[in-house]
Order: sequence, then structure tokens, then C-alpha cells
Amino acid sequence: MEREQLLDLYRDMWLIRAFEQGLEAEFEQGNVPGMLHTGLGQEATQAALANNLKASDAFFPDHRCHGLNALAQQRHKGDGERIMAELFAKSTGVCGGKGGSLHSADPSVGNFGDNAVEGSYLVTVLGVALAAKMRGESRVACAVLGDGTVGRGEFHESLNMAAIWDLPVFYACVNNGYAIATPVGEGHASADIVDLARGYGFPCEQVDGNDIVASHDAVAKAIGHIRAGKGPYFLEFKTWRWQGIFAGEFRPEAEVKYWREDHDPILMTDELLIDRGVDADELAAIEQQQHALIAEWIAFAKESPPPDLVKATADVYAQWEVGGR
Amino acid sequence: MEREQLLDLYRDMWLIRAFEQGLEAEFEQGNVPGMLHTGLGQEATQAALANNLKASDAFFPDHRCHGLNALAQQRHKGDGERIMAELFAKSTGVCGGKGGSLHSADPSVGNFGDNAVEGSYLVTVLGVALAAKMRGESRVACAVLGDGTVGRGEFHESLNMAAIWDLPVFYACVNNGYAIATPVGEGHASADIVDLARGYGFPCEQVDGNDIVASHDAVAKAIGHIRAGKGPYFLEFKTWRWQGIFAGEFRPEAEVKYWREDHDPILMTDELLIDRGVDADELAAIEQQQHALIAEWIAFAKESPPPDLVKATADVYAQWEVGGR
Amino acid sequence: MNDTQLDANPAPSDARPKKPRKTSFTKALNDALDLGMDRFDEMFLIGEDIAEMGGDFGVTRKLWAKYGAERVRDTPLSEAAIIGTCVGAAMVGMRPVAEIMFADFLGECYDQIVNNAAKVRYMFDGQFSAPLVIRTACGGGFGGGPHHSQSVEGWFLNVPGIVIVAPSNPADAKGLLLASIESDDPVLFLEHKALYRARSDVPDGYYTTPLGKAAVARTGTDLTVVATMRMVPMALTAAEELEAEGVSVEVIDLRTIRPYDAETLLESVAKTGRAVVANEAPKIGGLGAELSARIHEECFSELSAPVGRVDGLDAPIPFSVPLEHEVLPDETDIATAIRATMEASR
Amino acid sequence: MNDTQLDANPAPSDARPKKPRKTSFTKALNDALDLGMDRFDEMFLIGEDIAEMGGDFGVTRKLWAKYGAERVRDTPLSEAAIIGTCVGAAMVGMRPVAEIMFADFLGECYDQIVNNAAKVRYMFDGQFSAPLVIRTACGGGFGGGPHHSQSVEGWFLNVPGIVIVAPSNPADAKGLLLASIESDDPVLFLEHKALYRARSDVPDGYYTTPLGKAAVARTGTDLTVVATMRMVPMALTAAEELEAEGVSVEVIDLRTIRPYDAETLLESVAKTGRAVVANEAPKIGGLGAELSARIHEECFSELSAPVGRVDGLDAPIPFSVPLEHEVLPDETDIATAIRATMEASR
Ligand SMILES: Cc1ncc(C[n+]2csc(CCOP(=O)(O)OP(=O)(O)O)c2C)c(N)n1
Ligand SMILES: Cc1ncc(C[n+]2csc(CCOP(=O)(O)OP(=O)(O)O)c2C)c(N)n1
Ligand SMILES: [Mg+2]
Ligand SMILES: [Mg+2]
Repeated sequence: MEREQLLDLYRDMWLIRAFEQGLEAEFEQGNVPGMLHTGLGQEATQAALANNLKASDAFFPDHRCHGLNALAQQRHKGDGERIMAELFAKSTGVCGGKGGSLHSADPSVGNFGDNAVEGSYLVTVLGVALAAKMRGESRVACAVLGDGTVGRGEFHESLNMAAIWDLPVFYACVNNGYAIATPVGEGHASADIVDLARGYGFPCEQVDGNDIVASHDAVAKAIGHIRAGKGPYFLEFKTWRWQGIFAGEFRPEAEVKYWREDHDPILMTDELLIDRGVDADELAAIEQQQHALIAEWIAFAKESPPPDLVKATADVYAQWEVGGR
Repeated sequence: MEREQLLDLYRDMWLIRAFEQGLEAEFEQGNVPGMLHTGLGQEATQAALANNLKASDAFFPDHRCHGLNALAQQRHKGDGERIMAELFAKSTGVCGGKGGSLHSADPSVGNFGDNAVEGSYLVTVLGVALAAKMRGESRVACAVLGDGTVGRGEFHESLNMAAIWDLPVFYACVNNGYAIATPVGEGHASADIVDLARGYGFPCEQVDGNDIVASHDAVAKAIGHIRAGKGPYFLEFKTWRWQGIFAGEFRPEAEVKYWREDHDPILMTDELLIDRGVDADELAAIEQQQHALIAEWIAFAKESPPPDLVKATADVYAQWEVGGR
Repeated sequence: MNDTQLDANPAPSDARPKKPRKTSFTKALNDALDLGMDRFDEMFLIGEDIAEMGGDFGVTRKLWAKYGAERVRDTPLSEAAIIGTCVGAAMVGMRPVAEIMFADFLGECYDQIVNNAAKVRYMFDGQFSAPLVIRTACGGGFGGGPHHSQSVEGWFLNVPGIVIVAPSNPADAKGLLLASIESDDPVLFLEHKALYRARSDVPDGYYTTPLGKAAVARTGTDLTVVATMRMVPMALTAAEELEAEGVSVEVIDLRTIRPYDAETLLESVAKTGRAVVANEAPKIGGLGAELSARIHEECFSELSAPVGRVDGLDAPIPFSVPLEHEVLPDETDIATAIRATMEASR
Repeated sequence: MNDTQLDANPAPSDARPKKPRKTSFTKALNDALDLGMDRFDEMFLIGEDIAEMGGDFGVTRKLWAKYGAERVRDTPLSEAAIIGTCVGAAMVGMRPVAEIMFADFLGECYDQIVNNAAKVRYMFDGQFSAPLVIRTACGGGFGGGPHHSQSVEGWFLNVPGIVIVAPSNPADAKGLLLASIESDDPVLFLEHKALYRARSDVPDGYYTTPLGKAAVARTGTDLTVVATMRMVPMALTAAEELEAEGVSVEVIDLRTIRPYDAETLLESVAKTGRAVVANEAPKIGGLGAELSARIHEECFSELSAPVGRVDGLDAPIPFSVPLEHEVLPDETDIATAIRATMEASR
């Protein structure tokens, strides 16, 4: 990979990390409503996706994809702060504050929105893919799904239908080892999700989701396959999330140490870049820039007005008004 | 296989065929309410199941399992006619006429009833299996499922859960090549359903579902595996149904000829038995006996009174009465 | 709400043409689908055995031959995926029309309907629409048993964002289906199985019957019966019977169940001062409850007797036809309720 | 129906003991589960992260440690399989208690609840029971957004065979949960998230609170408010406010939504002559409709004003807390409805 491209990805990973850390701090201070799931630790996976998906593609982000959402917004429209504002439930958010963390969408950048009923968009993605196929568009329809989410029956319906109709669906499975507190090997017949996907006859690959180069290349290959009209593709990212469960950490100490210290996607990339002669100051500057950018976004979100109360009953139906109190 | 055992299976296959043919004739005369799906052509599969399941097991029959249901009733309680009566919606039926073809159950013979929402019992069977496991019973919980029914997401949820909990579930998949008019290879990523089941890590086998000896042995092996506490087992019967769709036959002529003439489970067994020295008259006598028995069952069903109207509101709740008109 | 219909939909809609012919409900639906497919490139049909076979009830017959397998699309037995596919396709501007073979199977895709189709517009701040139609065969009366006979409107009545359409005759079936296809909101389109063979005059060509508007199926002055689907012809029969007894019954065919046309029905009850609501579904928590409550609340001073509620018994649908008849309401039950209401107000 | 409760269940039930203590709703539920697990060998708990973690809301805390992984069973994210497992196990006499993390996810297992749990007894002619309990966290008010905030009783109101239980306070929560566990009918047990931290006196030890029986939460003479779950404390607050204005409000806590205790509520309305029904769910087709209809129909001559209906607006639940407050009803809305009803009857 070119040094410049790697630096771009590095920048994106820092954007995600800064976003989530800034958000987490605000959440802890009670400034962010609702629940919060962060993508900390999964920056490489999300950056790899963001760098390969076009605005004309369609992705369904999962509940940890604030970073992916913000990158899509930033790359394609230059307004990443609107993802932050959405999380603060502000009128300037991508959904005007009606969606929040679990329902941030902006189809103009390819973001089709999370569905907080985990796994439900596994079948929704089929329709986006089918429409693209029927219209002869080269759109890739991507579902980002956690390992836990694979438990849903819709997993089978989706993979089967994508296979028989040869749909341009990209299954980006983020296997971070746990569904809330349930280890992937306890929730599934196999800790390798690809084992459950292989029967459908399309390519199923695994990649180290914390290795940005490998992840980027694996995503590029998957998307290339789909854009070439060769049908669905399943890619499993092996990664790990920093966030435990609300009650705190529950995972083995050695595991925590491995992922947070020895296999941190950003630290791993630091090494790569330094090997290529980028100096540490430049890296530190990137980190700082991204933190500064996020600080601006947070300020923007905080200063933005809440949604107008008339929004409470807007957009229930296209053709009828719904009454207020 | 012993000659006597083969003769028993032969007798059972004729019972199924006579049952379905008698029923079909009555249905055409308007004497049987509702819809009708018959098991004609699938006699070997059903007889193999009936001969291996005990009254203390639990099976969920599919919509073509009148024969299996009747055999279970006949073997374990001597009242096969109550399946016929149920189809005629009579008070003497196993469900007093409230269930009909798609909801005939009698747990005392191991029949847990069809669910006309195809595939829904794929998850119900888990609970029966789990209870058996928790109680240390040697019960096998069997779901008979058509190839079409495999389309349901519950297929994945069920196989996964059976696998992780090592449940005594026997998946008896009746692949008769079609779901209504949809060929199995068009509805699924693979025309071999085992391909979709293998990822869960328990044994998945295929058998010629029209070969009674092979089917019987395959079922015995599957059930032996489960009773030995080794967890779930998936067996795919390759068979074919005589019944097309209500609008008539739609399948290729050569296919129809192969299955109805060259690969009829009863004709195939005729040959086997004749090879073993059974004479043709004895076989003809069995055929006649079973037709005579079914004629009696039909007469019983027809003579039986309809359910009392108070049954309309009985058994909605255990603890409350529901009012009538 | 419910009372203002802003036709925000720019899709073309011809004036309702002249020459009507006796056509079956099934054929009227088939014609509507054909006309829709012809007019809207974004429209496609999807469901189990709807293509070459033409669907379990023949509603999509011949459309596969005419429009091809891409646009008349058979699926596996995967109801969640069928509706999921529709929602996704609709989110990018297609107009999918799904067939769910029996309404009882909507439980399989309940989440997609309630949490996805009904909410994408709202939760994403108007950035998506879900212009999909879910056609499905509902209702009892033919010995279909507990999983092939249910009236399911009650499952969706409390779900904002969903439109529920329920025609009672072939002409409305055609016009309402075309209006549903034009609709930018997700429509659950209920086809009562007992009506498929009903015949009536149906205009040729493309026309729409507005969603959210009830029809006065019969005018009368003494009492208003509000009914849907199969209960409409039953209410008309009961009305004839009562006519002979000197009671003049007005029959309102609701046509759209959600959002429903309160204006038409309240106007009628304000005039007659008496009402009976008739539904096939179980009483508790059904459509009848909503209508009865609304009428009482808004016509309290005009009512000379409490609203009568005719419904199914509070039970699943049994297989036995005599038992099923016991569970389901009929003309006689409507007539009885009308008489009781007249009596109570004397 | 609805009015006769035949306690056909032979399970043992102690007399309600004496010494009450301030206990949280969550702890009361936890105690009930503990007492149930201790008493009934056939009982087991099943759900996502309910074992070591103790469930998303901590209701099953410590039970895994006490009863082991066989009886306190974590599952994959497979709601249909969770409920399917419960139905199958219940059919052979187990007493499973499932936790569906958020009520919004009941769409995933809607078929199992409606077509299976609710019908096995009936369609198989009484040969099976489905003594299962589905506990689930419902309701809004905490910025959970459209998929973590819904009131779902309306989804199941029109489904015969299902029992819907909806406690409003810790003591009832405990007694009703134990009664639900004892019940041979399938119970949907709704736990309003806003109530988890509510505290009240809860008796020690094993006791049951009968299903199908409402409670008079406050006596009054001028107007009856019928409410469930979180609307009960809100109704009590409104009642206090109205007391100061000289209006004496009776508050009925329905406790069981299906089948509901019509007797208690109709008696109350017959006495007061005025009623307001209060629910968090959207108005159209909700519980309020059923209650309003029933009261009007049966207390027609006693009512001096139409029944007031307080409900959520006809919209999904938005993420923004101020918008959510706009959609959901509160004390003020109840008080306003009481005043309007009093006004209308003068
Ligand atoms: C249908 C459904 N069931 C349960 C939940 C509650 N829930 C939210 S996240 C989650 C775990 C998801 O695990 P995974 O897909 O691995 O994502 P991760 O949080 O590990 O990134 C669960 C069970 C939900 N949102 N939707
Ligand atoms: C959930 C559901 N969807 C659709 C149907 C309608 N239906 C009844 S049988 C059938 C085909 C089933 O095919 P298969 O499982 O292969 O059984 P076969 O009839 O071939 O024996 C369908 C689609 C149903 N009963 N339930
Ligand atoms: Mg995970
Ligand atoms: Mg088949």
C-alpha cells in the first residue's frame, strides 16, 4: 500500500477514535441522550469500509458505526459534524434528532441507517441490492453485522436469497468476539462466522480486522468482486471492541491486554508508518488534528438547537397529517 | 433387513398409500373440508420414520404426514381411524375436529402436531428437546420439514441452537424437489439441503427417501446417534410427491415418469420382497387389507358426529371461560 | 388526523372511465396489477409462486408471461426476506407489491412491517419513503383452520405509519389497489378470501379509489352500520332484512382501516343517531373497539343507544366448519345487533 | 368472559405475608423469579445475557449463580428460537420464563406468540398447555428511540389465548409475576422501563396477585381513570391535583390487560358516571379504544359525558427527548382530560 493511502487510513482511524472518545466523555457527563455503543477498537474495520464504499453505494451501519457514518458524511459531503449532532438529538443532525445513535442515515452519502432491531436490515439490504441489479446500477449494498446479530434467522433468509438471485450484497461481519457478554463461540455453532455462511456457495473470507492494510485490501477485493457482477460476498473481520458491557469489563485479562496493547489497530499502523519513514511528530499531529476536529463537532452539536416540536408528528405518513395534542 | 421387518414396512407403506388415496377420493367428492396435501409418493420416508419413533419420542409432522400420523396412532394406540376422523372434522378425531389436516396431534403417541405456518415448529422442537435433555429423558424430538420450509429463517436459529446446546433434535428433511411449484434448486442456494445444514457441525446425511431399506437404516442410525446423547442429526430424504399443484401437473414428463413408474417406493419394495421369495399374492393381499382397513376408517369418520358447538369457545384459556354468542 | 387527505402523490391518475362490466374480485385485482405494471417501471411483484403459477389464488395470473421473471418474482418460503426486500427496494424508489400467501403468515415478517416499513420515513426524518404494498389473503369461512383463516387488521391497528386497506367489492378492489401502488406510504392490502369470487361492475382502464375515504354503500336514516370486507355484503343483506321490518339502515364501507375516514362515519351517525360496527375479528381490541369508542366519544349527545359491536368470538378459528360458523359473525348477528340497538333506543 | 376467574391452577399459593419493605420494582421481580425457581422444578429462565450478566435491566441478577446455567440459560440473539423453545418446553410441562430484552423485539417472535403459544391449547383440543411467561421491557421516556421505547400491548390485544399482564408497582409486579408463572396460559408480562426503579412496600415471601383482576389504586366519587403501568402513578398525580380543585378521582389499575377485569371498571364508572382511560401507546386501535368502547357500551345510561381518551400521539417514538415528551402522554394530559370530562358533564 502507498504511504499516502496508509496515512489517509490512519487519519480516518484517528477520526473514529477521537469521535468515540469525545462522545464517550460527553455521554458520561449526561450530554448525550439514550444508549451508547462505541466503535473503539474497531477503527481499522470501519476505516477500511469507509475508504472503499462510494456515495453511490448503500451501507447499513451497525450500532458501533458512528465512525463509519461520520467518515462517509465527511468524505462525500464535508459535514461529519452532523453525525455528532444527531447523537446529541439536535435539529442539525442527519435525521434532525429523530434517529440518534441507532438510526443515523443519510442516503446521499450511501448511509441507509442502522436498525436498532439487530439484524433486521439483513433482509432490507436485499431490496436495495435487487433494485440496483434491476436498474443495472453498479451499487454495492453492504450490511455491517456483528457476530451476535448472526443469531437472527434473517441471516439465513438473506444469504440464501442473495445467493439465488446473485445480488450485489456485501456482508461485512464484524466479529468482535462477543454479543453483549456472550462469547461468539457460545452463541454460535462456530466461532468463525464464515463457517455458517459457506453453505450458500459464494465467497466467504476472513481478515484480521485490526490490520488496516489487510482489511482495506480484503474490502477492496470483496467490493471488486461484487462490482464485477459476480454476486454476493461475505467478509468476516476478526476484531475486538474496547467497550465491555455496561456493568464493566468481563473478559479475561490476557485477552484485554492482547487487543488493547498488542493488537490495537492504531498502534499497529503507527509501527507500519514509522517503518516507512513517517516521523512520530507527524503522527502525533494527525492525532491532535482529529481530536481538534472532533472538539469542533462536539461544540457544533452542543450549540445546535433541538428539533422543533412540530417534528414530533411530521413524516408519519406521506399523504396525511397526524394531529398533535 | 429381515424379511419380516421389510414386510412390516411394506404394510405400513400401503397403509399410507391407501389412506391418502381414500382421502383424496373423499376430498374430491367434497366430503373433506379445507385444503388437502397428500403424502403419496413419500410412503417410504414416512414408514421409515414411523418404525423408528417411539410413543415417548416427539415428532412434529409436516402437512403431508397423514400417513405418519395414522401409523403412530395405529402402532401405539390402535386407533388410526382417529386421524381420518380429524380430517373429516369430526368429534372422534384426535383434536375433536378443531385441528384438521394441518393440526392433528396426539402427544400420547408422540405426535406433537403440524403447524400450518410452515417451518414455525423448527423452533418449537427445540423446547421439547431441551426439556428432554434437562429431565434426562431419552426422548428424540423430530421435526419433519419440507425442502421449501427450509427457506424460513427459523431453520438457521434452530440448527444453531440445537448445535450449541447439543439437543436431541432429529431434522427429517423431506426434499421432494418442490415447494408448491418452486424447484428446490431455484428456492435455495443448493438443491442439496444438507449443504445448508453442514455449517452447524453435526452429522448431515442424505438418503434415497424412496428406498425403504436405506431410509429405515438411515433413520435408525440418526435416532441411535441422538439417543446415545450425541446431539442433533440432520437427514435429508430425496423423494418426490405425486401431488403437483392444485392447477395440475407442472413438472417435466420424464421426471414424472421416473418417480411414478421407475422409482415408486412401493413398486421398488415389491421387487425386493419378491427377490426374497415372498409371493405376489401375499403382496396383493397386503394391499387389499390396507385398502379395506382404510375403507373402515373412512366409514368411521363419516359416521362420527361433528363436534359439539360448545367446543367453539372451549380451551381458549386454561383459567377463563370465553363467552359465546 | 384521519380526516384530511392531502393527495401528496404526483403519480398520474385517470378519471374513472365509463363502461362497467361484471368482473370478479380476483380479476379486478389482476387487472389493477397489470395496469400498474404497465404504467410504473419501478413496480414489481414478489412472492411465493406468484410467477408462472400466478399465486395461490390466481391474482397474479398471466403477469409473469407478460412482464417476465425479473418483475414478477418468485421467492423461497421466506416471508421476512420478502418484506425486507420490499422495504429496501422501496427505500430506493421502487414500488414493490408483495404477496403474502395467507395473512396468518404476517407474523413471520411482523418486524419488517412494524419496525421498518412503518418507521423509515419518520425515524430518518423524511429521507426515505416505503412505497410498498403487501397484498394478502385474509379471513375465514372455508374450513382453513387456525392458520389460514385469521382476520389480522387488529395486529396492525395500533401501528402508526401503516396504511391498512380492505376492499369489499371488485370495483373498489381495483381502484384501491392502484391507489395503494401509487401511495408513498406502506400499505397492507387485505383481500378477504370469501370475496375473491364476488362479481360486480368494474370500470375498464386505470383509475384510483382514494385511500382514507369510506363509501356509503347504502343510505338509510335510522341506524348506521360500519363494516369492512366481507361484513359489508353481510351488512347489506341484514339491511334489506331490516328494511322489511321498517328500519332504514345506512351501511358505511370503511375501505381504509388505517387511517380511517372518521368524517364520513361520524356524519352518518350524527344523522341516524344509532350505530352498529361489524367485524370478523375477535371483539377484544379489534377494529370494532376503535370505531365504537370514536363514535361514542364524538357523537355522545346524538346517540340514542349505545353502539352495537358485532365481532368474532374470542377464539382462534377452528377447522370444523360448523365450529367456524359459530366463531365468525354473520348476517344474522348483524341483524340481531341492529334490532337490539333499535330496541334499546326506544 | 373476562369476569370469571376460575383458578384452575393447582399450584400452591401462600397467603400474602405481613411485613412489607420498600423494594424496587426490579428487585421485586428478581425476588419473584427466585421464589418461583425455588418452588417449581419445571421452571427455567431463558434469554439474552440473563445468566452471569443478569439481564440488561438486572432483573435476573444472581439467579445464574444460585440455580446454574441449565436453568438460567443464555441464548444467542434469536428471539424466534427463544420463544419457540419456550413453547415447546411448555408443551411438555416445563414452565419457561423468557426475557425478551426490549418489547420492540417481539416482532421477531410474533408468529411464535400469536400462532403457536396462543393457539396450541385450542387447536389441539386441550391436549397441550403453554404455561410460559414472556417478560419484556416496554415503554418510553428515556431517549431510547423508535426501537427501544414502544408500548406493544396493542400488538397483542386482538389475539385470543394470550394473557397480557402489566404491573404498575413493585408489590403487584412480584405477585403478578408469580401468578403468571403459575398460570397454565401463556403470559406476556410487560415491565415498563420507567418503573424499574420505582420503590414501594413489598411483602416478603411467596404470594400471588390474581391475574384478570384490576385494583382500585385510589377511591373517588366523581370520575374514574383507568390506567396501566406508568400511567397509574401519573393518574394518581393527576388525581391529587384534581382533588385540590374539588374533583374526587377514582383510579383503577387494570393490572391484567387481556383478559381484563371489566367488572371492576364498570362498577366504578357506574358509580362515578365519568371516565378517562389513559395509555402510553398511540390512540388508534390501542387499549384505550377497547376500554372506552366497553365503558360506553355498558354504562351508556350512567355516563354524564363521553369517556376521555389519553394516549400517545399517532407516531413512532423519536430519539430526541423533547420530541418524545411531545409524543407520550403525561400527568398534565390526564389532568386536562379529567377537567374536560368534568366540564362536558356539567
Ligand atoms: C433483535 C434484537 N435483539 C436484541 C437486541 C439487544 N442487543 C443490542 S446489541 C446486542 C448484541 C449484538 O452483538 P453483536 O452483533 O456481536 O454486536 P457488538 O455489540 O458486539 O458489536 C444485543 C443482543 C437488539 N438490539 N435487537
Ligand atoms: C410460513 C408459510 N409460508 C407459506 C405457506 C404456504 N405453503 C404451504 S405448503 C408450501 C410449500 C412447502 O414446500 P415444502 O416444504 O417443500 O413441502 P411440500 O409441499 O413440497 O411437501 C407453502 C409455500 C405456509 N403454509 N407457511
Ligand atoms: Mg459482537
Ligand atoms: Mg417440497
